[in-house]
Formats: sequence, C-alpha cells, structure tokens
Amino acid sequence: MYESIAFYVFAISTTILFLITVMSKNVLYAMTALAAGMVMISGFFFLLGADFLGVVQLVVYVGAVMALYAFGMMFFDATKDIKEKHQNPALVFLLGGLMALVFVVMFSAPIIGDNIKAFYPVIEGVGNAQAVGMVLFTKYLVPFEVAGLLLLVAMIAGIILAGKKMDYSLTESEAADEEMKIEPNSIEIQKGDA
Amino acid sequence: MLEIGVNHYLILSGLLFSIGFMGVLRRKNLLMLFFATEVMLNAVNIAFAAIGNYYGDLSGQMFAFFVIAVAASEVAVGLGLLILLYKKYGSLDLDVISSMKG
Amino acid sequence: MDAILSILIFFPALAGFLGFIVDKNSAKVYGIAVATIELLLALWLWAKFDTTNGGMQFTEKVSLISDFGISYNVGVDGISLFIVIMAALITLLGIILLRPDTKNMKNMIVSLLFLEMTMVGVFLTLDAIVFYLFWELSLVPMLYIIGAWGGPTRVYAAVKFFLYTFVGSLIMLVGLLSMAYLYHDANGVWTFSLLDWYTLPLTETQQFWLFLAFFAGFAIKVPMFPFHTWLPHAHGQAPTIGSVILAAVLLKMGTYGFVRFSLPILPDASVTFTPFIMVLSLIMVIYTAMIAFAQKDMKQVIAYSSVSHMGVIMLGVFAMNAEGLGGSVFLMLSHGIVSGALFMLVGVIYERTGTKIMDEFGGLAAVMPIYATVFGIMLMASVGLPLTIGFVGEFLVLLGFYQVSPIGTILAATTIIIGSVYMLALFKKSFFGPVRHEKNLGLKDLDKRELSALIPLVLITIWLGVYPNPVLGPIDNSAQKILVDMENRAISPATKEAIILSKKEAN
Amino acid sequence: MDMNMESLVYIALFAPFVGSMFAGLLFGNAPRTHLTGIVASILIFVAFLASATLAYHVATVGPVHVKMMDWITIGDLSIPFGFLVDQISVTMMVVVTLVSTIVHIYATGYMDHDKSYNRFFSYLSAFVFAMMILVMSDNFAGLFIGWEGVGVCSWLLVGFWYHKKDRPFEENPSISPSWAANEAFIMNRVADLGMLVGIFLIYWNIGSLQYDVVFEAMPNLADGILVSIAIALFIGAMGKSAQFPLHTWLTDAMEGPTPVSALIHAATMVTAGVFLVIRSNPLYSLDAVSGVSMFIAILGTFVAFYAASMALIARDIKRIVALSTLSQLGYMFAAAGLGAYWIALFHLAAHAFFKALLFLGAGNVMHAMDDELDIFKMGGLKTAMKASYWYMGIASFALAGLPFMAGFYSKDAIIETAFNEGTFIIWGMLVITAGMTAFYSFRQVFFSFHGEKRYEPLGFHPHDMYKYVLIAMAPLAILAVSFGWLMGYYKEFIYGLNESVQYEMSDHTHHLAIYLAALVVVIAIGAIFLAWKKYGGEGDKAWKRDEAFEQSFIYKLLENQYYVPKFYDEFIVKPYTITSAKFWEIDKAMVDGSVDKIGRACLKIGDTTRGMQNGNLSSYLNWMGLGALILVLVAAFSTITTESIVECLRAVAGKGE
Repeated sequence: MYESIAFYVFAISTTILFLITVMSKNVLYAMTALAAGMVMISGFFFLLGADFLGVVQLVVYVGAVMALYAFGMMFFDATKDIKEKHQNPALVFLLGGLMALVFVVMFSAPIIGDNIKAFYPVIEGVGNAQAVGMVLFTKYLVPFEVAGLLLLVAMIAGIILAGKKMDYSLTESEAADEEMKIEPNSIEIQKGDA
Repeated sequence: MLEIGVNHYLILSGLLFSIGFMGVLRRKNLLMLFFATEVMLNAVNIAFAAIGNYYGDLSGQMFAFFVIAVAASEVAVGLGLLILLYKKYGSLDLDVISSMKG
Repeated sequence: MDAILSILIFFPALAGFLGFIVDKNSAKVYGIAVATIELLLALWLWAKFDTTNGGMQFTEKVSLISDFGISYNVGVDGISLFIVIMAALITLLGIILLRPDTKNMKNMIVSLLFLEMTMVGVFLTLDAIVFYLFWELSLVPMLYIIGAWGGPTRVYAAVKFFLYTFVGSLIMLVGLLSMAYLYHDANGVWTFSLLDWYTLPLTETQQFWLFLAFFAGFAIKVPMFPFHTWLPHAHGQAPTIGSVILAAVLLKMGTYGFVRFSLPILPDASVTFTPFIMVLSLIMVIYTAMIAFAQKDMKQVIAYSSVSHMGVIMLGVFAMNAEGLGGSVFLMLSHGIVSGALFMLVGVIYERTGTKIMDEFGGLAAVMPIYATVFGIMLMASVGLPLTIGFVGEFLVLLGFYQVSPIGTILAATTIIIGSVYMLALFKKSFFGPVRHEKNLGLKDLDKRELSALIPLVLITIWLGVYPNPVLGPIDNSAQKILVDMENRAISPATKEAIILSKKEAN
Repeated sequence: MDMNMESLVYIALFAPFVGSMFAGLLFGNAPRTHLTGIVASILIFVAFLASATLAYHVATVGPVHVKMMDWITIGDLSIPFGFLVDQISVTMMVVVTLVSTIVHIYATGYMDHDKSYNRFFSYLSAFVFAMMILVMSDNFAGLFIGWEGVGVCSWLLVGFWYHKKDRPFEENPSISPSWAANEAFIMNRVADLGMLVGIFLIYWNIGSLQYDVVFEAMPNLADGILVSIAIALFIGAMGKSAQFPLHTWLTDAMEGPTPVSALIHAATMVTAGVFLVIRSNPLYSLDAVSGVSMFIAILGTFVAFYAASMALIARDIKRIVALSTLSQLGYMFAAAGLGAYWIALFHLAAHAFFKALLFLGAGNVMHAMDDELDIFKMGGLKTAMKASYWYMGIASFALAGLPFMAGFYSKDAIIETAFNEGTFIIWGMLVITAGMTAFYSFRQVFFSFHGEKRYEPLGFHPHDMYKYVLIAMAPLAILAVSFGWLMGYYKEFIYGLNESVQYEMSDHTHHLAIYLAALVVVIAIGAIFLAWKKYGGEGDKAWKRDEAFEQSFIYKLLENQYYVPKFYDEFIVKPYTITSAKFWEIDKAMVDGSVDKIGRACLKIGDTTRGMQNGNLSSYLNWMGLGALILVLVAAFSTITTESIVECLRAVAGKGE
C-alpha cells in the first residue's frame, strides 16, 4: 500500500522536476531540478530493492556529476537567461509526444515474457550490496576493470581539456564588469572583520 | 491503488525518456542539452533496475552501474569539450557553433 | 562462308570507325559505299537463305563468358532476314538523302553506321544478354543523332526518348536474368541462349510475371498506348535521317521482341494476355489515328500514324495463327518502307520551305508534280490500297485477328477509314487547292539526290504489293515453326486450343 | 483455240493499263499532246474487241478460267491472280469497254483545252483497268483489289481540278473537287469495311476465297453465318453503289469533269455494287438469306423513290442526271433483291448506255454554256445544238421507258418482277417512280432545249461539240434504242451460267404483262406531257419562276436532300474533329504530362532532402529524432503485431478445442 503511494509520489515529482530541467530558461533552475530529479530516482532504486544502486546513484551521480556540472557552470556566464530561438517548436513537441505515446502503448501491452530466465538469480537471504558485490566481482570483473580505466581516462581528459590557460578568465568580459558596476580596484578588503 | 507492476516502471521510464528526448531536440544551449541526455540516461536506469527487480535478476543493476560509470566519464569529457567550445565561439548556442555548413 | 552474319553485324561499325580517317567532304560518298556493301551482303544472305526451312540458319556460336553461359550466338530465320535487309536498305537510302551541307557530316556517317551495326545485331542475335547489349547500344547513336542535328527542343526529346526506353529495358533485363535463373534452377546450368530457353517448361505464374517484365521493355519500344508519348517528341525534333531510321527500324525492335521472346518462351501467358493487348492495340489504332487527324504539323501526323500502324502490327503478333503472325511481320516491313518514305518526303519539303506546318503549303501538286505523285503513291500505300505493300500486311493481320475476336477486328478495321481520313486531310491541305503562299510558287521539284532515295522505295512498294511471295514464303515457314513450338510447349489446354496451326504441316 | 482465248483475256485486261502507263509515265507532266488521247482510246477499243470476241466465245463454248500467278500464299490462305470470264463478267466487260471507248473519244474533244490533258487520260485508263480487274477476278480478294482501285481512280478523277478553291456549303453543296473526292473515297472506305468483314467471314468458314469453291460450300453453312456474310457483302455494295445511308458522295462527285461522271458515276463504278450482288447470286438466292434479299429489294425501291423525288426540283443539270442514276440503281437493286438477277444485269447494261449518252449530252450543253450548270439560265438550245438535243431526247425516251426503247424492256421487266413476286407495295412505288423519272428527265430536256432563250441576256453564245465527238456518241444512241430488242437473245445467253440466275415470270403475270406495260407507258407519257406543258412553252406560255414555291417546306426539304448532308456534317464530321482535338489535348496533358510529372517529382524529392545536409546542428538533431522515432515505431509495430498474432492464434486455438 505504502509502496504504491511512494511510487506515485516519486513518479510525479521526478516527471515535474525533469520537465523543469528541460523547459526552464534559466540554467541554474535546470541544474537544481536535475539534481533533485536524480535524488528522486535513487528513491526508486530503493523501492526496487536495489539499495547499493540507489546509494551509488546518490553519491556518484548526484554528488559527483552534478558537482562537476556546478563547477562547469562557472566557466559559462550562467547568470543571464538564455534566449533560445526555436525554429519549429511544434515539430519537437510532435516528435516527443509521439515517442511518449508509442512507449506508453508498447509497454502497456501485457508482456508475456515466458522465455526470460534470470541469468544471475538474486540469492535469497543475502543483502543486496553483497549479492551485487558477488556478481560484480565474479561475472562482471572485466567490465568493472574496464569501467575503472574508462573513468581514469575521462578524468585525465577532463583535466587536460579544461586545464589549458586556466588563468585567462572566460567571463571577465567588459560587459560583465560594467553590469556589476564595481570598479575593479574599488573593493577594499575589509581587514580584520569576519 | 493497484499493485505496482513492471509495466508502471517501464511506462514511467518511457515518459522520462521522451521528456529527455524532447529536451535534446528543443535545447539550443549545449549545456542544457547535456542535462537532457542525463535525464534520458536516468530514465533508462530506472527501466534496468525495474526489470532486474521484477525478474529477480541482478544483471539489470549491473547495467545500471555501468551506465552510471559511462555517464560520469561522458560528463567529464563533455564539459571539457564544452569549455573549449566556449573559449572558441564565446557562446554555447547550437546555431552559432554549426560550422559544418553544407 | 558461314561467318556471313558476324560480317553483316560488325562490318558497318568497323567501316564507320575507319570513317574518321576519311576527309570531310568525301564522308558521304564513303558512307554510301559502306552502306551499299552492307546491303549487297544482306541480299547475298537472302540468296543463300534456304527458304523452305523455317528454323535458324547460318548459326554461329562463340562463348564469351562461359561460366554464365553468355555466348555470342547469332542466327537468322525467315522473320529476322527481311528486317535486316530493310534496315540495310533504309540506312543506305537515308545516307543518300543526306543533304551535302549537313554540318559535321563525318560524325553523322559514323553514328549512322554504328546504329546500323546495333540494329542488325538486335535482329540476328540469339543470346539474351547480347540482345540486351545491342538493344541498349542502339539508343546511344539515336540519342546523338536526335540531340546533335535535331530541331529546337531536341535535347528534351532525345533525353526523354533515351530515358523512357532505358527504363523499360531495365525491367526487361530483370526479366531476362530471372529467366536465366529459372533455367539454372531447373537444369543446373547457366545459359542465355534463346534456343535453350525455348525448351524450358514454365508454370503459369512464372510465365505471367516474365511476360509483364518483357512487356515493359518491348511495349515502350513499340510504342504501345500509354507509353507512346516519347515518339511524337522524338520525331518532331529528329532530323530527317533520324526520323526515317527511328520509324523504319527501331520501332520494329519492340514487335520483334514480342515475336522472338514473349511468344515462344511464354505461350500460355501470351494467350492469357491477348485480351489485354487487344484493348491496348485498339486504343492505339483508333486513339492515335484521331490525334493524327487533329495535328497541324505534317511530321506529327505521320508520327502518330506510325503509332496507329504499330497497333495493327501488335494485333497481328497476338493473332496466334500463321496468317496473323506472318501478316504482322510483313506489315513491319511494309510500315518500315512506307513510313520511311513518308518521313523522307516530309524532310524534302522541310528542307525547301523550312516549315512542317500544313497550313503553310497549299496547292503543292501544281508546283511540284513529281513530288505530289510520289507522295500520293506513298499515301495510298500507307492507307492500305491493294496492289501496294500496305494492303497485304494489313489484310493478313485483320484476317488473322478475326479468329481471335470478330468485334476487335471490326474496331481495328476502322483503321482503313480513319487512316484514310487523316491521310487524305493531310494531302488535301498541303497538295490540293490553290497555291496559298506566293513563296511556294518558286519551289523546285525533286532533284536527282532525292529521287534516287525515293524511287527504290516506290518500286518496292509496288513490287511487294503485286508479288509478295518471295518475302511471304520464308516468313510463313518461320511463323508456323514458332506456332508449332508454342503449341508443343503450352501447358494449359486453353492455349493449345487458341493457337491455330495451319493444315499444311509446318516443317 | 484455247491459247489465244487466254491471251485475249490478258489483252482485254491489260490494254487499258498500257494506255494509262503510256499517258501517265511518258507524258505525265508534258503539255497537252493529242497522242495520249488517241492511243488511250485505241487501246480501250482493243479491249472492247477482245471482250466482244470473248463474249462470243463464252456464248458458244463456255466460260474461260485463267490463273495468271499467285498473289498471297501464307498459312492456309492462298489467293491467286485468277480471272474468270463467264456470262456475268463478260457482259460487264463488254458494257464497260464499250462505254469507256466512247467516253475516251468524247474526252479527247471535251478536255481539249485543259492543260493536264495527259494526266486525265492516264487516270481514266487506270480506272478502266481497275474496273476490269473488279469484273474479271475469280476470287473475292481480286474483287477487293478492283474495288479499292476503282475507289482510288474515282478519287483522282473527281479531284482532277484540284486547284479550285473551297467554296462555302451554301454556294456550292460539294464545296470543292478535292473535298468531294475525299468525301467519295472515305465514304467508300466505310463500306469497304463491311466488305472486308464479309471476306474474313467467308475465308474462316470456307477456307478459300475462290468464287467456285465458295459458292459450292455456301449451302452447307449455318444460317447465321450466311446471313452475316450476305449483310457484310451488301454493305460493301451499298457504299460503292451509293445506296441510302452512303449516297451523298454521288451527287457531290459531279465536281469531276463530265466524261468522268459519264463513265464512273453513271455506267461503271456505281454499278459495281449491283455486279457484286449479281455475282454472288448463289448466296443471295438461298432461302436462308431471303430476309436480306427482301431488305435489298425494299432498300432499292426506297432509294429509287428517294432519288427521283430529289431530282424533281434539282437545278444543276449534272445533279439531275446523277440523281436519276441513283434512282435507276435503286431499280437494279430491287430486281436483284427480288431474285431476278439477269433482269437486273440487263437493266444495268441498258442503263449504262442511255445514262452515258444523257451525261455526254449534258456535257455538250455544259461545254456550250461555258461550264454553266444551272438549267434556269438555259432554254431554247435546240436551235443551236441540234445533235445534242436529239441525243438527249432519245436518251430521255429510253430512260422514261417509252415502247420499243431500251428502258421499256429492261425497266418494265423489273416492274413486272415486282408484280410477279407479289410485293405490290414495291410494284406500286416502282410505277410511281417510273412516272417521276419520266417527268424530271423531260423537265430537264424541255428546260434546256425548249422554251425561252434565257441564256441570251446573260451573254452566252452556245455552239455544239466537235463533229467527230457527236459521231462517236452515235453508237450509244443506237444502243439506247435497239438494246431492248436483244433481251431474248440475252436471256438464253445468261441462262447458260447457273440456274439461280434464271428468273421466269409466272404465266399469270404473262397474261397481265401487256396491261402492266401499258399502265407504265401511259403514266410515262402523261408525265412527259405534264413536263411539256409546264416547261416547254414559249412566249406567254413560257415557264415563269415562282419564288413562293421555292420557299415552301417541300422544296427546301428536297433541295437539301432531306437535310442528310447537313446531318452528316453536324453529327459525324464536327463531333469527330472536336473529339480528335480533345484526344490531342488529353494526350499532351495527361499521358505526356504524367511522364513529365514523374520526372519533375524526382527533382522535387531531391530538392527537399537536400535540407538534410545544411550544416545546422539542430536540424540534424531533428532528422535524427525523426529517425529514432521511426525506429521505435517499427519496433513497436513489430512487437505488437507478432504479439497480437500470437494472441489471436492462442485465442483461436483455445476456442478450437
């Protein structure tokens, strides 16, 4: 009973949040809505009994990826609302709507999956994390190592790509200063106070 | 209300996926486009987890893990590229960047 | 010498290429020489031809691509013999008629001789792929002739002619290839030789689809009703020599294709398709004859009239008896001679007055009496006056087709009425009545060059009208041989009963 | 003996051809050379002599059957160039060659100052050659050769003065010689279609086209086929002999020179149809075909009456004679229809002589009046043209059928057969028409030769034709008077052929013969007297033109030939031209247009898809989105369809058990 309520709460909130990320004009709103949405999704994972996955979702996805986005934002002038010229909005809604309709119709049909058998059945009486650990480090060991390597490569790439000429400020364009109307050298650093 | 079956999850992930898809199509700003791809990836994760759970199979979650790993690395590299793009073009708008005029 | 057929095919092309060495102003003489030799070779072939045996003679076989059974396999029988001779004759007369001051005459001569090779090749080859090769090759010189020496919108007409026929022949190629595959499927060996294909039993449905494939290729070339619109454009823009050869020989490839491919290989389908072909041909005969009556341009009248005559030929081909089939082959010859001559005559008046619109001429009979008499004879032959070549073919076709459907024949026989309507209207507008325009008063009558091109055609028209047997004999034997083969290979009893074999035992 | 008979046949046949080639090829465009005229006439005379000797041979020994060579041999069909000279064909040969000789001699005088004199003789001799083929051939295909050959020659001859301009319908009903020639040719072709179908029917049911084989196999054919053959052949005959629906071309064919009208449209070509019916008498005498024969008789009578009525008010001298020919043809068909073939043939011969004489006389009058045809402008010519007056008088007497003239014997015989066959309506109609014939022929004679000299104020000064031409016309006059007396001999001669040709009056009619003949003669004389009273008078009794009558409905009706030509023009010629123009539009727009549209469609598709590569990332995304969507759709449909199929099967299976 509670489970279905939880499902619907999470479902509605995720949908609204993701709609915000997609529709909003302001980058910040989009980002925060995205982060909140991801938290809701980790909720789903817990609902589905994939606890370890939920935690990973929270830590890695929401924590790391969103943090990365946040830092990334600093490079771009995220203050202004972005004006977007849409050539033919109707086409986008049409395609999206049609896609949604198709998925709904497709998935609402009763799936008679009689030939699906579990490759790696859940072992009863063992915590989810342990079960995942067992499967991850026996059957999926090679993909796991490769994933690790992948992350390493991504990290190095991220650093090199973004690292060049760090000192050159992207946003220090006259327009930004003029807007803030602060003389560059007019800020005295209040000495001594907190 | 009624007991939540795998279909509910699949429909939900389908909806989220199409929202993300619409976002990708709609967005002119590359960063926002990245957010939309993130939405699509998460939608897929739900589906993986749901099917894994309803068929008592862990491989659903395994896929979810790897999806998250890939998504993370994708974001890292993607943002790096974005920064370079921003330096070059001064804006993240798709129409400005389209230099491959046919 | 038994390699006469290969010489007959490749001599014009080789001579043509040598033509490039010949200097400009003697190109026409060179062309005439080569064409005369070719005609003599063809006549020599006729002399050596054994008129009693209906089967293939002088066959030669050299395998080109052995593992796919494609071989250079040529042979001549009663049907193809006379079309080859006519092709050689028309090319010779066409070259004679060429104006001495046509620009870059050398290219014209070379392309004509190359065209002659392809034409002769199509009618003599017995291998499907080589047939297809020559079929496509014949388009190229024609495209060049219409495109280079044609009228104002010649490029549009040439390209339309090329593409239209090309699309049709692609579908035909699919038919040929599937036929080869069926043969391979049944007998395990690859072959494209027609004589082997004649022995392959096919089911009704296979025949149905193969017939459609062949029909697409041949119907556009004939041209049959819905696909005929390229012809008036092609004739309208082609130079005189182009129109003459297009009308005299190229149209015959379509009907020849039906006789050589569709009838013997697909007897059942031919019989089941006869009503469909009948309706199309009747439309062709009546519809285009009426359009010919509505034309203002003399050449368009003759272009549409040749479509109407081809409709009658198609009826003959599907008459399924010796009289009808033989009559249609004879009508092919007679239409070649008569419409060739008519196009030459239009060319003559076009060269003099620069216009083909009938209202421009009036009362030409008084100004150019010899021209009027030759035109009158050709007009009477085209309308099918007995004792001219036009009557024999038309009479036999209608006679033969009467067996298939009396009402169809009566409708087709109206061609003698509406045919005479538009031809006489043309004659009255251009030749009778007072001389309407002063400038026509000064027109010269036919000169030596034109007479030497037209007189042979007039003589043949009269000779084959009065004594057609030397030509009808071989055609009759081959036609009966085809019908006998069809009878043996037909599967459904309905086909067997539809084909009427002549009482005389076909040898 | 037999050898030179065969050569005689070839002489009779090819002499005209040689004459035609001599005139045509050697002097085709040369200016007027008398030689061609003389040579052509001599050669035709030679043909006449050959025909006469052949006639004698046929009368004494029997028919001559000669096979020159094969013409078409294919499949089972073999048509030879064979020539049969038997009673029927030899009669026709003699008639044709005799009349042609006289007309040729007449033409040398008549066409004297026409610049294409040689061409005329070449066409005229070619016509006689074609007529000889038609008459002498021994199979239907040979008949058809002559049939069409005669049609072409009549096209050439009617359109001889092709330089004349087209004049509006009101001014000249036959518009121009070339128009009339085309009309004649095309209308004949319409009938030839029927003839062709008849030939096909004969061939496919009997296997050969030779007369003897065909008529032998005729009786054992099914009735249906026999009737259709009879109808088909009669349609051919109708066109050539200008019977009812296909008759308008004959009056328009008067545009040709008078010798042409005399030869072709009086004596020879128009009788070809009657010859065909007589030649295939074994077919038409079969009782299975009696319905068709009766129809022929009825149609013949109707045409006789129809033509005579129009001739009553006709003003053009040649048109009157043409209509009288049409009417007499009606008589011949009536006789043939009723089964009296030999009487029809006899009347054909007699008619040929006196009608040719009438036409040549009319030619003299025309020539004298500088080609003026309107009889209202003539009058009192008998003083100036004594000989022509006498000739036309004799011819009209013969035509009217006064006692002891040719017409009396041949025409009255037909009227007697009508009486003998018990078809009294036909008999009545024929008698009335005889009266009308007498009236209109003498109306024309009195109009032009008697009464006021109406031509003088108009400045004509008529003179008669050359002496030698008038002498040449003498034989026709003699025959017009004496031919009737030979009826007895002719009867024995023709009976030799076969029994279906024979026709004997029942003895009942024999008794009444005198009274019947007397009745017709009285009516004829009455009609002549009436014509004399109305038109022959001079001074105060002279004929005055009353306008009122010319506006009356009947006059208008008859003048426009019952509006038949207008009907044809309105409901056949105009719609045909409009539909053919419409077809041309359709052909250009639809059939041609559709091909061009396909071409243009390819170009347009190419153009729209070019948008795919325009470098704009977002449009790429859209296209990618579209692709993704299509893939999803495909995936969805494939899953749904297979599932639903599986489901239905399971459901069905479920219900099945």
